[in-house]
Amino acid sequence: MNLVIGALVFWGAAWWVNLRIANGRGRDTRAARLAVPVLFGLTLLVLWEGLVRGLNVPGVILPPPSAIATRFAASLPILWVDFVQTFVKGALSGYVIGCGAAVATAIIIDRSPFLQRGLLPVGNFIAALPVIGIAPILVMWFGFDWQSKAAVVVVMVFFPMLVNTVQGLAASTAMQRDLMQTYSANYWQTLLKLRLPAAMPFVFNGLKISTTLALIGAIVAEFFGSPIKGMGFRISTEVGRLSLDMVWAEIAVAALAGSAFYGLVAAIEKGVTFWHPSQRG
Amino acid sequence: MTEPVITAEKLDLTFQTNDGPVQALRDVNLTINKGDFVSFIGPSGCGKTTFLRVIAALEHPTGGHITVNGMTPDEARQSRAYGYVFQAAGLYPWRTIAGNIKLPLEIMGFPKAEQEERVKNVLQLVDLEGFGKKYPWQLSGGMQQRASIARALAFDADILLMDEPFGALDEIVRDHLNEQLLALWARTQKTIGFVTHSIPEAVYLSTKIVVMSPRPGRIADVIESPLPRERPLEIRDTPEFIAVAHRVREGLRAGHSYD
Amino acid sequence: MTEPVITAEKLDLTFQTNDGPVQALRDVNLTINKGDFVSFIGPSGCGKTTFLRVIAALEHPTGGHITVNGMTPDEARQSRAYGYVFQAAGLYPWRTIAGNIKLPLEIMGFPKAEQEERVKNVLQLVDLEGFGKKYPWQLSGGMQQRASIARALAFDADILLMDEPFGALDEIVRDHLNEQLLALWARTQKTIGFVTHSIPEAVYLSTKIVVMSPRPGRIADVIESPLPRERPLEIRDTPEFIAVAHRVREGLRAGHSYD
Amino acid sequence: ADDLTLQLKWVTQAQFAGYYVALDKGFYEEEDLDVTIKPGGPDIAPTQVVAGGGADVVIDWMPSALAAREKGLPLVNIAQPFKSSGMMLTCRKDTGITSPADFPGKTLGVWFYGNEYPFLSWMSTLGLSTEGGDDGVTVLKQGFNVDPILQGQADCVSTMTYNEYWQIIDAGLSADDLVTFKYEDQGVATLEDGLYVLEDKLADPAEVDKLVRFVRASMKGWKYAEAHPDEAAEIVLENDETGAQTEMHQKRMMGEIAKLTAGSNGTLDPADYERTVATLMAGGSDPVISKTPEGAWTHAITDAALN
Amino acid sequence: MNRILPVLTVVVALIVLWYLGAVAMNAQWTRDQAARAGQELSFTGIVADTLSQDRPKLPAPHQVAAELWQTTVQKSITSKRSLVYHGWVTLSATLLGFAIGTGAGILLAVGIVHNRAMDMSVMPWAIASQTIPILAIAPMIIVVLNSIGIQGVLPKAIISAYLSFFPVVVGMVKGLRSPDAMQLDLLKTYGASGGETFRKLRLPSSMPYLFTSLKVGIAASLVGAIVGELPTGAVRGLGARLLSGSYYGQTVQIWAALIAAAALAAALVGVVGLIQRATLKRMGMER
Ligand SMILES: Nc1ncnc2c1ncn2[C@@H]1O[C@H](COP(=O)(O)OP(=O)(O)OP(=O)(O)O)[C@@H](O)[C@H]1O
Ligand SMILES: Nc1ncnc2c1ncn2[C@@H]1O[C@H](COP(=O)(O)OP(=O)(O)OP(=O)(O)O)[C@@H](O)[C@H]1O
Ligand SMILES: Cc1ncc(C[n+]2csc(CCO)c2C)c(N)n1
Ligand SMILES: [Mg+2]
Ligand SMILES: [Mg+2]
Repeated sequence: MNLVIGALVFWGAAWWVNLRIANGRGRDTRAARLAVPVLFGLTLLVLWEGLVRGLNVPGVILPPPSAIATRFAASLPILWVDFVQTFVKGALSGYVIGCGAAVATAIIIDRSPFLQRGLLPVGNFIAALPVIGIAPILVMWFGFDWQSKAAVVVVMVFFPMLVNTVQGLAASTAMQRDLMQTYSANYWQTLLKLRLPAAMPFVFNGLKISTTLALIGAIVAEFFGSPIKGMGFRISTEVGRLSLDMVWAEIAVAALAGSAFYGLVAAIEKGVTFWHPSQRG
Repeated sequence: MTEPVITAEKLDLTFQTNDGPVQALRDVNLTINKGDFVSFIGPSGCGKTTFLRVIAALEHPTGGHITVNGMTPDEARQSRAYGYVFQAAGLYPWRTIAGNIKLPLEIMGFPKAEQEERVKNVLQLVDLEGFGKKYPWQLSGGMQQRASIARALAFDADILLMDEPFGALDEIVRDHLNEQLLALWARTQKTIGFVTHSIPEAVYLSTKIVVMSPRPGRIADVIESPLPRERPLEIRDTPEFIAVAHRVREGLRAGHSYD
Repeated sequence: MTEPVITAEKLDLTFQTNDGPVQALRDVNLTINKGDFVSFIGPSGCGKTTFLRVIAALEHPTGGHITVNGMTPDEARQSRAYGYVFQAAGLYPWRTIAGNIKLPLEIMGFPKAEQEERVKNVLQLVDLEGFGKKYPWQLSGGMQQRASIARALAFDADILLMDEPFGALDEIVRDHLNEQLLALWARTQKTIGFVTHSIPEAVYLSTKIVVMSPRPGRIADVIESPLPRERPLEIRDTPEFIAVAHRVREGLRAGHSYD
Repeated sequence: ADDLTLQLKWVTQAQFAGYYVALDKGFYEEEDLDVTIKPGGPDIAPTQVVAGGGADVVIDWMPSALAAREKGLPLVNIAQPFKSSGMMLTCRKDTGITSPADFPGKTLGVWFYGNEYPFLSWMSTLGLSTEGGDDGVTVLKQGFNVDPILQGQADCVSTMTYNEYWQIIDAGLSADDLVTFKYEDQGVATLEDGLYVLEDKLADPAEVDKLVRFVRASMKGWKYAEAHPDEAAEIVLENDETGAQTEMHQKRMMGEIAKLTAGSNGTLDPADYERTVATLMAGGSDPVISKTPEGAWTHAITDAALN
Repeated sequence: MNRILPVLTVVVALIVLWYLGAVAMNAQWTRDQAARAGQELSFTGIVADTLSQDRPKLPAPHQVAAELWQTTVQKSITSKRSLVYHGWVTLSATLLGFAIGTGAGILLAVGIVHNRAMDMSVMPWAIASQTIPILAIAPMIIVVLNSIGIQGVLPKAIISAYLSFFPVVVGMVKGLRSPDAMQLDLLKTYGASGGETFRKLRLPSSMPYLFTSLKVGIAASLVGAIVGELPTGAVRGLGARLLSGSYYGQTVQIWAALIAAAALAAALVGVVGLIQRATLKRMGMER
């Protein structure tokens, strides 16, 4: 009980500190912007630890963060192997193929409003197919190794990416396009020098959404058959073995990798679309 | 000096919209000579922009006839006859000022060295030396508008078409740019078509003022300016200036409804 | 008629920005009397908007002293002293014209019946009877701007502050609204603070013209207009008008850099 | 009536016919029990459900129960309706496999999620690495169905005599196209579907009484099912809420299941238990359980229920 | 109207591709079977067989259509074999989860907009929370909720709420922040309170954003409900159909359930779209 109360007190104290920082003078500094969420995350962990220990929740239901951290540190080689299998081979390759194909498709159908009008609603329909249904099918088609995981990722990211790119290609203003016309610019010149750069904020929007989809898709696909490595494989087998600490260690890897991936794409976005008002701040 | 560059005869243009046809231009007849500075003035929706776009082959008339340098507007465009300046500067935010000015040069396939050369020249012409490496949003509105004029000048088009280029600027900056534009026109001897809402601006700049009236867009009056080509800002307080301004205002008032 | 409504003494205002402090106002001294129509004119960035915002308690000076009706601006705001009109009409698109005008009345807790009454009155005042049930985007720009003036008038504020209210409109519509504004001012005897970029507009409307100059924002000249309160549009072609305009232009030119 | 929740190891099918028969025929009611049967599935670990208090009794395989016990979850076997193991490895004949000696270099499909222990024990008895390579086997985590062998992605897949094997046959391969290796025959059989509860339940006489009644009624259900396989299959079908099971498949499954339950009256045979433990501990460097379990089973319930 | 023809064209093209794919992917099995039986098959024989297999690698469109027809129209809707019945089960969890997720999302957004500390601390973690594979933790959520006595549709709804709250938070924060400085200043000149600013300005301005994210959210909710069905024994609902089809290699059943799920998603998004148009129209924001 003391632990529970302790955790709650910590929570209150941390919240107070956060309020002070957030409303204080240095609130726009980089340090404050880092400290506040970190402190908040820390609070969540302390609360979790305190509740699990204080209420004697069995470790086979929900292990405390400390146990997860211990397990994490002890299992680095396995976690690494799983990470490579799922993230690098499955998610990343699927992400690149899926996003690349979507951009290419968007450019191809860009010249045909007819195709766009037809393809986008159908695309939205296909995008609504639940992964859990698609994954077993693709595992059956593409085998057990990372190829089928990449295929699932391709299917998941393709349509959000396509929709965003098509929207982006339409984002240049009529005036900007007219300007190109007064120069008698041809289709490719207009595409390269105007419409693609103007589309970048939208393209990156799609790329950002796709980062989380990619990782989740790759992990979920492993539930439906895999070699005996990979994050999804580990999660599903270790639940059955009641090694919940290992499961959470993998989830932590997923969350870290996913957030880092998102952060990386967001950073590239900042570099590429530096000119966009939303990036100029 | 009086050879015609643009001749429009019985020009009609009707847009097909969802709410039925909109007649934007009706029976427009006009001749613009080489070296003219022609202003178009008229209430909103009277077809000023549309007429400029027809000249630049961005719209095609549904009736009548127009020639530019003896060619059709489309052919004239192919031969790079137009520099077009829009109301908003419309610089591409992902290119530097120099990059923006280079844009038409790249498209028209000028050699790299010449591109640099021309960028340098026009930057000087519009008083923006040293700003080539800046991005558009780092410049004030007036500077952006000058850059967009530089962009239109860079490839030496015969005809400069400007659609309310200074509409978004404050009056002082506007006065200043007007002076500069006159100087530039004097130096380059270009033919200029200029759309504006401001009576003093039209009178101050033009050799010929075309007053238009709406619904459908027609030419209500064409005023040949009696003012000399040399025009200090003070000319605006002279009786000749005020007389011309008065005639323009009368022409406008005639065809105007207030909403 | 000469009791002071607004007095500013040695007003300073410095913004703290990421690039260091920006001094927007420096040593501003000004008295505005009841019933005055005061225009503020000056190049972009000279602090016109900032000064208006200080009066309305939207910014707080970092130095000096300002009173409104003998109170601080904050107190004056609590006592509903201000009607503020922004450059864009800024009507809420999800409310009808009547609903927009009702907005301040709802917030200030007027009884329902009185709200309707007042909406009716101000719609009449700005010549918009019959448009109460329309949505803003169903109206032209000029009509929207009139609605936003009606909104500011609805709760009978003593002081009307207008920040470039007609900046986005074309000259003819603008002339028309200027006439209406003068008529309205004559009828209601309000004190008006008016920001503009247009010299003719400032001269045509004001009893007092405040010319400002930038970096940091100071008052360069205060011109008491010799024009009568009755002002037909034609007054703009009179020598008195042209003289005042000339003085304003000189004042502006003095403190201006062209970017 | 006393409430009792039973968590199955897998979806509603004839594998669990005894319990459904007992429910349907009112055997539980006769014992004054109100039994809820929760179907399982690929995402459900019975051990975790019982740990979370979601069920009073769970059906699980002994390897997984013992492994959980070593993890600190005190599961106790209170009855063992299944005498023999139904697990086997089914291979395509055209892969050239005729005996376990042919396994090296082959790809084998295995169920995980707590079902992998018998296989791992077998491989370590054979001395085969599961990391692939020429002298080991490549292991795939087999999904829910037998597609890998049909699509040729695996040389062998795990099957149960009563279920997946017949799915392969139904899919169009004939028994002649296949080679099967029963765990029973390979001497690595481990006990399957047993009834498990948490240790602390056994300390409470009221709970013990409930369990006794439950086991008695369940075994009555099993014996009824063995005697009337077709009726039992019908009952299972009625209880299948997914509506995905077919009559033909369930009747055939019931026939196969009857063979596995035949030798048991519900009492755990300590010899079977010892054999299971020995198999699990034999796992070379990485055994499934590392020390002999204590108190992992009891006859207290079956003794009271069946005598 | 001018959308129908293009969509039909694309659908027809897709179906043609689908048939070709079915023939190509199922042919291997047909040939193997023939070889095993020692038969020679003509080309038409192969094509005919590939389009009528029991467990095809890719079922032909007409097989899926037939299955859909049988399991929707020809079965009583209370039957366990009726997709309508399973669809309803999923739908109820979806709607409950959507309601919870939307409510939580809006509350969180209000908190974020009005409290800087919340803004700075919650947003990064909300993003991180979406990188956690829900399918992995769904079983644990179910077990944990079970251990504190929560059963039935609620656990499913909570998983579905977890997926739908994020788009709502993001959209709503954007929406509540969409009023520009001028609109906010206007209310200040009236001396309006924070509550009035919220009711009269922020809330109405956020509506278009809210609806856009509700469309994303309801589709996510459906996915969540389907995921949530798996660890509860997968006995009822479209998720159960998908999974039991998967257990038994019933590809036709999987595809039918998949199409049904996508159709349900499309219908839900469509309904939200209709509500959006009606609401915005009433608010005068739809032109
Ligand atoms: N692409 C178009 N489709 C349909 N109608 C159009 C189109 N472009 C212009 N119009 C209509 O043609 C008429 C003339 O428009 P135009 O833009 O030439 O007016 P303008 O004189 O430039 O007005 P402004 O001063 O507001 O720029 C207007 O009624 C306008 O609504
Ligand atoms: N919130 C702010 N933070 C920092 N600097 C500001 C802020 N508001 C205004 N400034 C700066 O203060 C100076 C005066 O600005 P102000 O908006 O009052 O000018 P203005 O005369 O209204 O110009 P314009 O004619 O362009 O509207 C400018 O240099 C501007 O950049
Ligand atoms: C993902 C997955 N995990 C385990 C099993 C194995 N399993 C547990 S109980 C049982 C009896 C069923 O027929 C079987 C086969 C499976 N099939 N799929
Ligand atoms: Mg125009
Ligand atoms: Mg301003």
